[in-house]
Amino acid sequence: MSKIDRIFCAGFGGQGVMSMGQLLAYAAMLEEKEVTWCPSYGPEMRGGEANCSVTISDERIGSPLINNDASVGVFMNGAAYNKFIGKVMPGGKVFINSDLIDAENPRTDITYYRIPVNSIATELGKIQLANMVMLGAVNDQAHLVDQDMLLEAFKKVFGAAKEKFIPINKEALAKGAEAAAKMF
Amino acid sequence: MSKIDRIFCAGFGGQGVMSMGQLLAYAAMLEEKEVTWCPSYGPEMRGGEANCSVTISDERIGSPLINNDASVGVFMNGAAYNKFIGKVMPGGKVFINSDLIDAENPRTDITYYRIPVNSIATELGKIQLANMVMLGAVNDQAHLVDQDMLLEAFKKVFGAAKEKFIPINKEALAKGAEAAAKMF
Amino acid sequence: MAKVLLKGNEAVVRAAIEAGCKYFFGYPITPQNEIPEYFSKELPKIGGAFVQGESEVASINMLYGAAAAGARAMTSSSSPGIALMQEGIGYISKAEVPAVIVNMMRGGPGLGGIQPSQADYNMCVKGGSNGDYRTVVLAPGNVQELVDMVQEAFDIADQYRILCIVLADGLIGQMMEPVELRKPKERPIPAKDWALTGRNGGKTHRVYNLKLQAPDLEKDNFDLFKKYAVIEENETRYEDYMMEDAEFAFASYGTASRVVRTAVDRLREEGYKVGLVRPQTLWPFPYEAFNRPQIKKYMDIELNMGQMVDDVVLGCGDKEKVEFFGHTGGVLITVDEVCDFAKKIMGGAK
Amino acid sequence: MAKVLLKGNEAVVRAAIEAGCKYFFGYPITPQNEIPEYFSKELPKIGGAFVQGESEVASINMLYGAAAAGARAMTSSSSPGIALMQEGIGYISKAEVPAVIVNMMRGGPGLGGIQPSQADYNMCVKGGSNGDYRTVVLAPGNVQELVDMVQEAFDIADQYRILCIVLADGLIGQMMEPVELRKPKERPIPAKDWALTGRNGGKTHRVYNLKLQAPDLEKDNFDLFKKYAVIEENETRYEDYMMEDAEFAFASYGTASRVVRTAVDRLREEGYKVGLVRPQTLWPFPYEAFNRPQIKKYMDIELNMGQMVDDVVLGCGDKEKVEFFGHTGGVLITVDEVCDFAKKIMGGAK
Amino acid sequence: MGSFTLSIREERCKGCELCVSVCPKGVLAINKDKPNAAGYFPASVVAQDECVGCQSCVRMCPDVAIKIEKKD
Amino acid sequence: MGSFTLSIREERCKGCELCVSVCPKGVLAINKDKPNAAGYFPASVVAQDECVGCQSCVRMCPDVAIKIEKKD
Amino acid sequence: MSVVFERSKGLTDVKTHYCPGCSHGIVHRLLAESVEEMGKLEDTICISPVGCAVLALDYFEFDGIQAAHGRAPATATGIKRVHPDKTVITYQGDGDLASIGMCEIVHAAARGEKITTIFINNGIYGMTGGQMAPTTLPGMKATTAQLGREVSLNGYPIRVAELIATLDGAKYVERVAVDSPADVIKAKAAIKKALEVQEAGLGFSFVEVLCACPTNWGKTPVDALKFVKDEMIPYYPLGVKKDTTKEGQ
Amino acid sequence: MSVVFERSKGLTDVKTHYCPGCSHGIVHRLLAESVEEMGKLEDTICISPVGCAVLALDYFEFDGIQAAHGRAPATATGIKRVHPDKTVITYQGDGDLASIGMCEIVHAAARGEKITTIFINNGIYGMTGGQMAPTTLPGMKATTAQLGREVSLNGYPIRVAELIATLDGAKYVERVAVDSPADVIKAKAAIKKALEVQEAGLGFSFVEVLCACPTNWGKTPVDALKFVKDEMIPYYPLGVKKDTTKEGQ
Ligand SMILES: Cc1ncc(C[n+]2csc(CCOP(=O)(O)OP(=O)(O)O)c2C)c(N)n1
Ligand SMILES: Cc1ncc(C[n+]2csc(CCOP(=O)(O)OP(=O)(O)O)c2C)c(N)n1
Ligand code: SF4
Ligand code: SF4
Ligand code: SF4
Ligand code: SF4
Ligand code: SF4
Ligand code: SF4
Ligand SMILES: [Mg+2]
Ligand SMILES: [Mg+2]
Repeated sequence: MSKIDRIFCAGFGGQGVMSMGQLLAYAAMLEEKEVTWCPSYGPEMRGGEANCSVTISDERIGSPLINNDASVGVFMNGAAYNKFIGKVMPGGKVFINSDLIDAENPRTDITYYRIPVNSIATELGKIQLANMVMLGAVNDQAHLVDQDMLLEAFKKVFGAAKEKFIPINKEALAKGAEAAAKMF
Repeated sequence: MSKIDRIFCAGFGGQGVMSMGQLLAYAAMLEEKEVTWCPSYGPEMRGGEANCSVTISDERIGSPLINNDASVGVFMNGAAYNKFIGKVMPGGKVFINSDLIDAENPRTDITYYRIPVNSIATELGKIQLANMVMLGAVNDQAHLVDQDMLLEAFKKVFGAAKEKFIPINKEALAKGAEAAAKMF
Repeated sequence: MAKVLLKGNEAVVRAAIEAGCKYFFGYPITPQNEIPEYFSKELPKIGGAFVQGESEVASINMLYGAAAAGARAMTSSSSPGIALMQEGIGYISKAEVPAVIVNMMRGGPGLGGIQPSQADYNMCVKGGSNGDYRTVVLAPGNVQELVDMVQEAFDIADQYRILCIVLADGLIGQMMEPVELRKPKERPIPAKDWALTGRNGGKTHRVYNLKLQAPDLEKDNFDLFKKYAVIEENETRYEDYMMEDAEFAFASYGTASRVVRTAVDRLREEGYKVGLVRPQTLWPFPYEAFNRPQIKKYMDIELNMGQMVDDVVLGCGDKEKVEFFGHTGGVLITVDEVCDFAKKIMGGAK
Repeated sequence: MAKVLLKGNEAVVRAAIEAGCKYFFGYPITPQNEIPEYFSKELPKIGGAFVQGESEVASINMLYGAAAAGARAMTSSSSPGIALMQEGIGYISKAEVPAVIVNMMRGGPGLGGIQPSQADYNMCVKGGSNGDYRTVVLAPGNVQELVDMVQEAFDIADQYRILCIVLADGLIGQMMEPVELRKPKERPIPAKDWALTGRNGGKTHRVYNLKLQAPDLEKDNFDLFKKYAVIEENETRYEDYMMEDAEFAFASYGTASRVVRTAVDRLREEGYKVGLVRPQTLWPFPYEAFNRPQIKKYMDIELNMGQMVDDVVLGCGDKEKVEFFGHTGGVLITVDEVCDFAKKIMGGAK
Repeated sequence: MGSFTLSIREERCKGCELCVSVCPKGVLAINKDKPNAAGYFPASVVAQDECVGCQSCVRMCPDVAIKIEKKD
Repeated sequence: MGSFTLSIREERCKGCELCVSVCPKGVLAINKDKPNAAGYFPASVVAQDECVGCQSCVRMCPDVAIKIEKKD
Repeated sequence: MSVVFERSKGLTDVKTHYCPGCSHGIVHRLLAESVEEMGKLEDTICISPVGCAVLALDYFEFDGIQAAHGRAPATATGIKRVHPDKTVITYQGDGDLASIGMCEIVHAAARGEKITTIFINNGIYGMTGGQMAPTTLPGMKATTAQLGREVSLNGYPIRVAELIATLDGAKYVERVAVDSPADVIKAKAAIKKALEVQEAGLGFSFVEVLCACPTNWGKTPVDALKFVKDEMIPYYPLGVKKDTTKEGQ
Repeated sequence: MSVVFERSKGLTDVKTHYCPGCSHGIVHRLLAESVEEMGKLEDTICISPVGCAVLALDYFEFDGIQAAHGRAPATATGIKRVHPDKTVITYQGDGDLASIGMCEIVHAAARGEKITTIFINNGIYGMTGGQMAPTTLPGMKATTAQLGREVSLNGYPIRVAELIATLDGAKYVERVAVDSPADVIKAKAAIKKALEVQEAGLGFSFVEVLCACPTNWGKTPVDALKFVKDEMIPYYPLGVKKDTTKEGQ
């Protein structure tokens, strides 16, 4: 069977969870992989939880949904972690925003990456970069796409107007990768 | 097979064609026969032709429609006669308002009754009685219901308010019957 | 009660009132205008209300309100008017408020024409609204049955908290037949403790249509379908005519089935072993009635392009066994046509 | 053209504009709001027009006008909104003006919920409006196919002068996938010499919906059904997956079919000889695709209570051969559930 | 002799009498003798010479059955 | 000491600040320290004694989270 | 001989299905003449309603379509957006426009849709046989108000022109009647003016025409027009309700 | 200690799903208090719309039903005819009432239906995420008018209270706002008065409430109410549009 990655990202509205998934999906597409990005569009009209499922594969993708078969779980806050940790399959990798998530009694069948993405982003001068820090960590450890491709994707998703932010985002990705690497 | 009468009445709006059929149907019902009365409700919003089909039977009635199997045809004006004479089955009886219908080249497979119902009604003092004159003729010759039952039906259909007209209607029925009988 | 000679549309009104219907909401449309007209005369006399809705959309939503308020209420219309009611039909079905609709069908699609038709089978039986739902569909074959079914429709609606459609072709509304208003069979009808009546010292009543959480909505739908299964079990109804020794069978309902009945008589006279299966409920559909191995062919006769065919095939399990003949757009079928068609199908078989 | 990552709803707009659609009429409803929103931004730029209809009823009748005027135009909505369009759908079908509707289905019945569903199969495929008519129904399985089908819908509509519905579940509208805007196959598209353009020195154009004389209406309907027969002949479409040696087959479309596809992969790994038949057109329905004697069971998987089941039975000719599994009300199915269900049906067979 | 000529297309006329009722000069009248093909008793010109060309009749005719010409 | 007692049901409060914005006496303020269970920073009473019982706050509170009592 | 009056070229030679004395015929003539006089026969599209005028498209020498009951303004909107340079007209009865179609007419007016609506107010549902319309006068009989409209039961008649005039997108609104030659002249002027407002691209224009339905009123045509004059006009005052053109200001 | 202000018994203790600062909550309170003060908690049936207030029935301590989008006045009519002695209220947004539901509200008013309508005009489709409503102000942004409403393209806003006031069956019509404590007091009085008009059996009563939708306006709650005051009130003048009660005459 071909390689297939299923990445589940969850957090609350405003943490950039949806665009994290979109950047990943876009980058994978640029690498000519098959890809799907599915939001959960909940009944909540505003705020509240946000999550998306990204599937990356060499072949045509069947189900774009993630039930309990995420190979990668990304959790930006505690509520999301508690609610959705079960979606990660045994052997999967889990990335948690350790600034907001304790994750006591962690599952033993998966690998944890605890990244203080809020702190790192704050250090970088903008808490809004937390999702990019996380993305850097995830991509570095889960080997999803070429790190540079994420910046290409950034251009496509956010357009010319936002290109000036590329350097700082690049740095965020790098910091995230660094932090994740340090863990092991 | 049980006895079944299919009576097709046609004329133009205002000639009392519909109520002729209804009286017949009502009377037959009072005699505990099965009966149906079907109007044609045409696209014409007003005026124009009027016709109805009455079926009287000892048994439950299947089709209430008359195609080419009317045992009795009643025609109050020329247009209706020309359009619908084909509905009468061979061996059937046809009653025509001879004041308004010439019926040249009559069909040879049916029996014609030419009743000057307009003239008779006018003699009776009310051209509106033409349909009752015709009804008298039809019922007398086609042996559909008891003649008195038609007057019972008249009471039911037109209500107490119109009961004072019973004598004159009775007379009209009688005159019609008489005229028809005279024909043979 | 003695018989009276009634026009189908007037009979609907008498039957409804007999069944305790005190509220009517409807919008004029040929060929059922006598229904609102009679109701407008009769309901005020009995302390009920007639409201001429500003449209069919308004009428169905008035019905939703009146029915949710616990009353026996109905609307009526004809084909394009019923199409406009589809959203409301879905709402009534979702909320499980018992209500009655009479559809006096005319030719379509679209504005179409005003002559009698049976072309709303798909819309009314298969479901013209969104989502998973069913409505009971009663198909009267004559005015007496129309009267009986209108009365029963109210009972069935109340017994199961379901929307009940009386689906008749325009001719049944226009024709007159002797009619007796008789009591329908007794049914267990639960109290409407869910109805909007004000709290009256008790709990608050709430009639929902929205379930934002998918699992809640799914549960509702599963419950609905459990109820539907009970209805299928209890309420499926059809009538056989000359079926004991039949080798060929017509499938037909409403006015078409009457023409067919006469055709059966005529064909029997000629020695053909032919009968008629007449569904009286279109949902639940009497699939079993068409599951008779001895029947060589089913001849489906409708006033449309063959909308019941699939159901007859599903019933008998063999599409090769089902043939269709019909007219559409308001043209009526004749006994001759039906006999000719049948003879072609039956060949020399007698 | 290079691929772009697009949300289904946005992709609809791009595809429609690519296909020459310059007019959109629609009313907000979740989960398809991005469609009117993108259209409102894009159409003025290309000299077209976006009108937010005051309702779905207005929107479908605006579409009727714009399409009768000869333009490529569309509307979109979701389940209860489509229910409100039923009368208009009948009018468009009767008048034979080519038009396109996108339905991003959500759970019903009634107001229901906003999560993805396939519960409008009956309404859209069997006919939610009055009278004898059909609409082409395309069922995309992913965003690329959504894009392709929206483009084709305009061509099919114009080729046959028919209403074309693109029937997708809400998830397809919400998810993103790489998409390429490619040209659909060339079709013979007749000139719209019947369209309302003003006389322009020629004859007067008239678009009718009423035929008061039943025989005229019948003739129209017969003509319609002749056309439908051609469409059934030419446009029926489905996709096989792993069907060459399959002994069991899933029947599924839209998002459900993707979950099923993954289930097929998994079951194949476990040695089960199972495949998937995915109807891409729901009308005309690919009955023949289910007529394979070697298949022991068809497993119909839908996001509803089993609305396609009858068609699969009609296709395979044996109701004993068809089993159903699904979720309703917006609950999605999982690969595990599908596999478990399939194994129960297939037993030990591998 | 009047200076206007009226012509009525009898086959279009439905005998509604509106023209008759508004003509100030009594130019028109319903012809109760012979119905037209559609069964209506049409209006006819009974006093042509009286016509003053005021056009009241044509303004009211729902069937646009009347034509007025002026003799030069 | 003021004669009114305000109590805010924090779990209902959504931190919209409408009460704060209309209070003429600065009695209320948003507590930026600790979000409530729903994640909102609720209003709190910071100058109880200043309250004049004008009810402006309760009139504007969309979540009807405030109660005012008067000390007898 | 010179022609003083003859049938407009905007009318086909098809005989209408209207009852004797029905006002629809008069208004058809006015509309056809207006379009002809404006030189727009080649460039006009008229939407027929569901109502007695459902066949109007057969009677005009310009393009036509039959809209769904009450939805003519929506259908007109679709057409006009596609052909902004054509004259688009809806011709609607009071059941069609004021009952089932109230939402569409209000919104077409509010949008300032550049179309013209001719509103035939005959106080009754003609085609379906005389049911109560939203414009049926108090006390007036209808088959669904057989003792006469009783406002406490059946509600109040709607003065549609006044209602439409409240909408900013409506640029010209007038009520006229066809009860007499003099009023017919004014009706014609109003219709033409409304079309000119459309031609000038100002926005929505609307002419309500008080009409007779002799058949369902159970009156002779002459008596029916007397009823228009004596009963309808007092309830529905004639005149310009709104005029945003230069002359109107 | 005596209570100066506390939660009305007309409100359940369920937390609302409304956004912070959403005006729906304020109007809910006013309605609940009015019904409570009139002693009608046992005898009231309120129809929730489709819109953000679709769940309103969960928030009131009286009977409730969710109507189809825009059809609350029709559903209310059905209920009121069955229970003429109950207080029947529709609570509707501007998409619900002024767009899709225009026909039903006009006709309920024209019929003089003895119901009360509370009309929440927040100039936007809240629930579906900020599309243009018939009441969106010129220049105001919406997701289907991203450069701001352009009247030549999107038509003109509708002043609903004024439109309803043209109808004879409407017996009490007022426009209020909830932008300030003073206006909230007036809003409460209007709602109560409208219910009293129903109670007295006079006919249809209608209160339009200018409200804020901070979320879709992209404003803080405080700024949103400032927008109501500075922008909405000038376009939609507050005040009684019609009052047929004795005091009103
Ligand atoms: C959806 C729908 N509802 C009802 C009808 C039936 N219908 C045909 S014409 C008409 C009313 C016509 O009245 P009006 O608009 O006043 O026109 P008039 O005939 O008086 O000119 C109605 C209700 C229909 N065809 N379609
Ligand atoms: C028939 C139908 N069309 C559309 C919708 C989608 N919808 C839900 S709420 C809404 C608009 C709500 O706006 P408004 O009435 O202004 O209420 P608000 O949310 O602003 O309070 C719409 C269009 C629906 N549920 N049903
Ligand atoms: S033009 Fe005037 S005077 Fe002449 S016939 Fe007509 S109405 Fe009479
Ligand atoms: S007005 Fe016209 S239709 Fe009427 S009677 Fe005169 S000519 Fe004939
Ligand atoms: S009652 Fe008045 S003074 Fe007291 S807290 Fe509320 S707004 Fe402030
Ligand atoms: S107004 Fe109410 S919800 Fe808003 S901050 Fe104050 S107490 Fe909290
Ligand atoms: S029914 Fe009335 S409106 Fe219709 S054609 Fe006859 S007179 Fe005219
Ligand atoms: S979206 Fe707007 S109207 Fe809806 S709850 Fe939020 S603020 Fe209120
Ligand atoms: Mg009318
Ligand atoms: Mg709103």
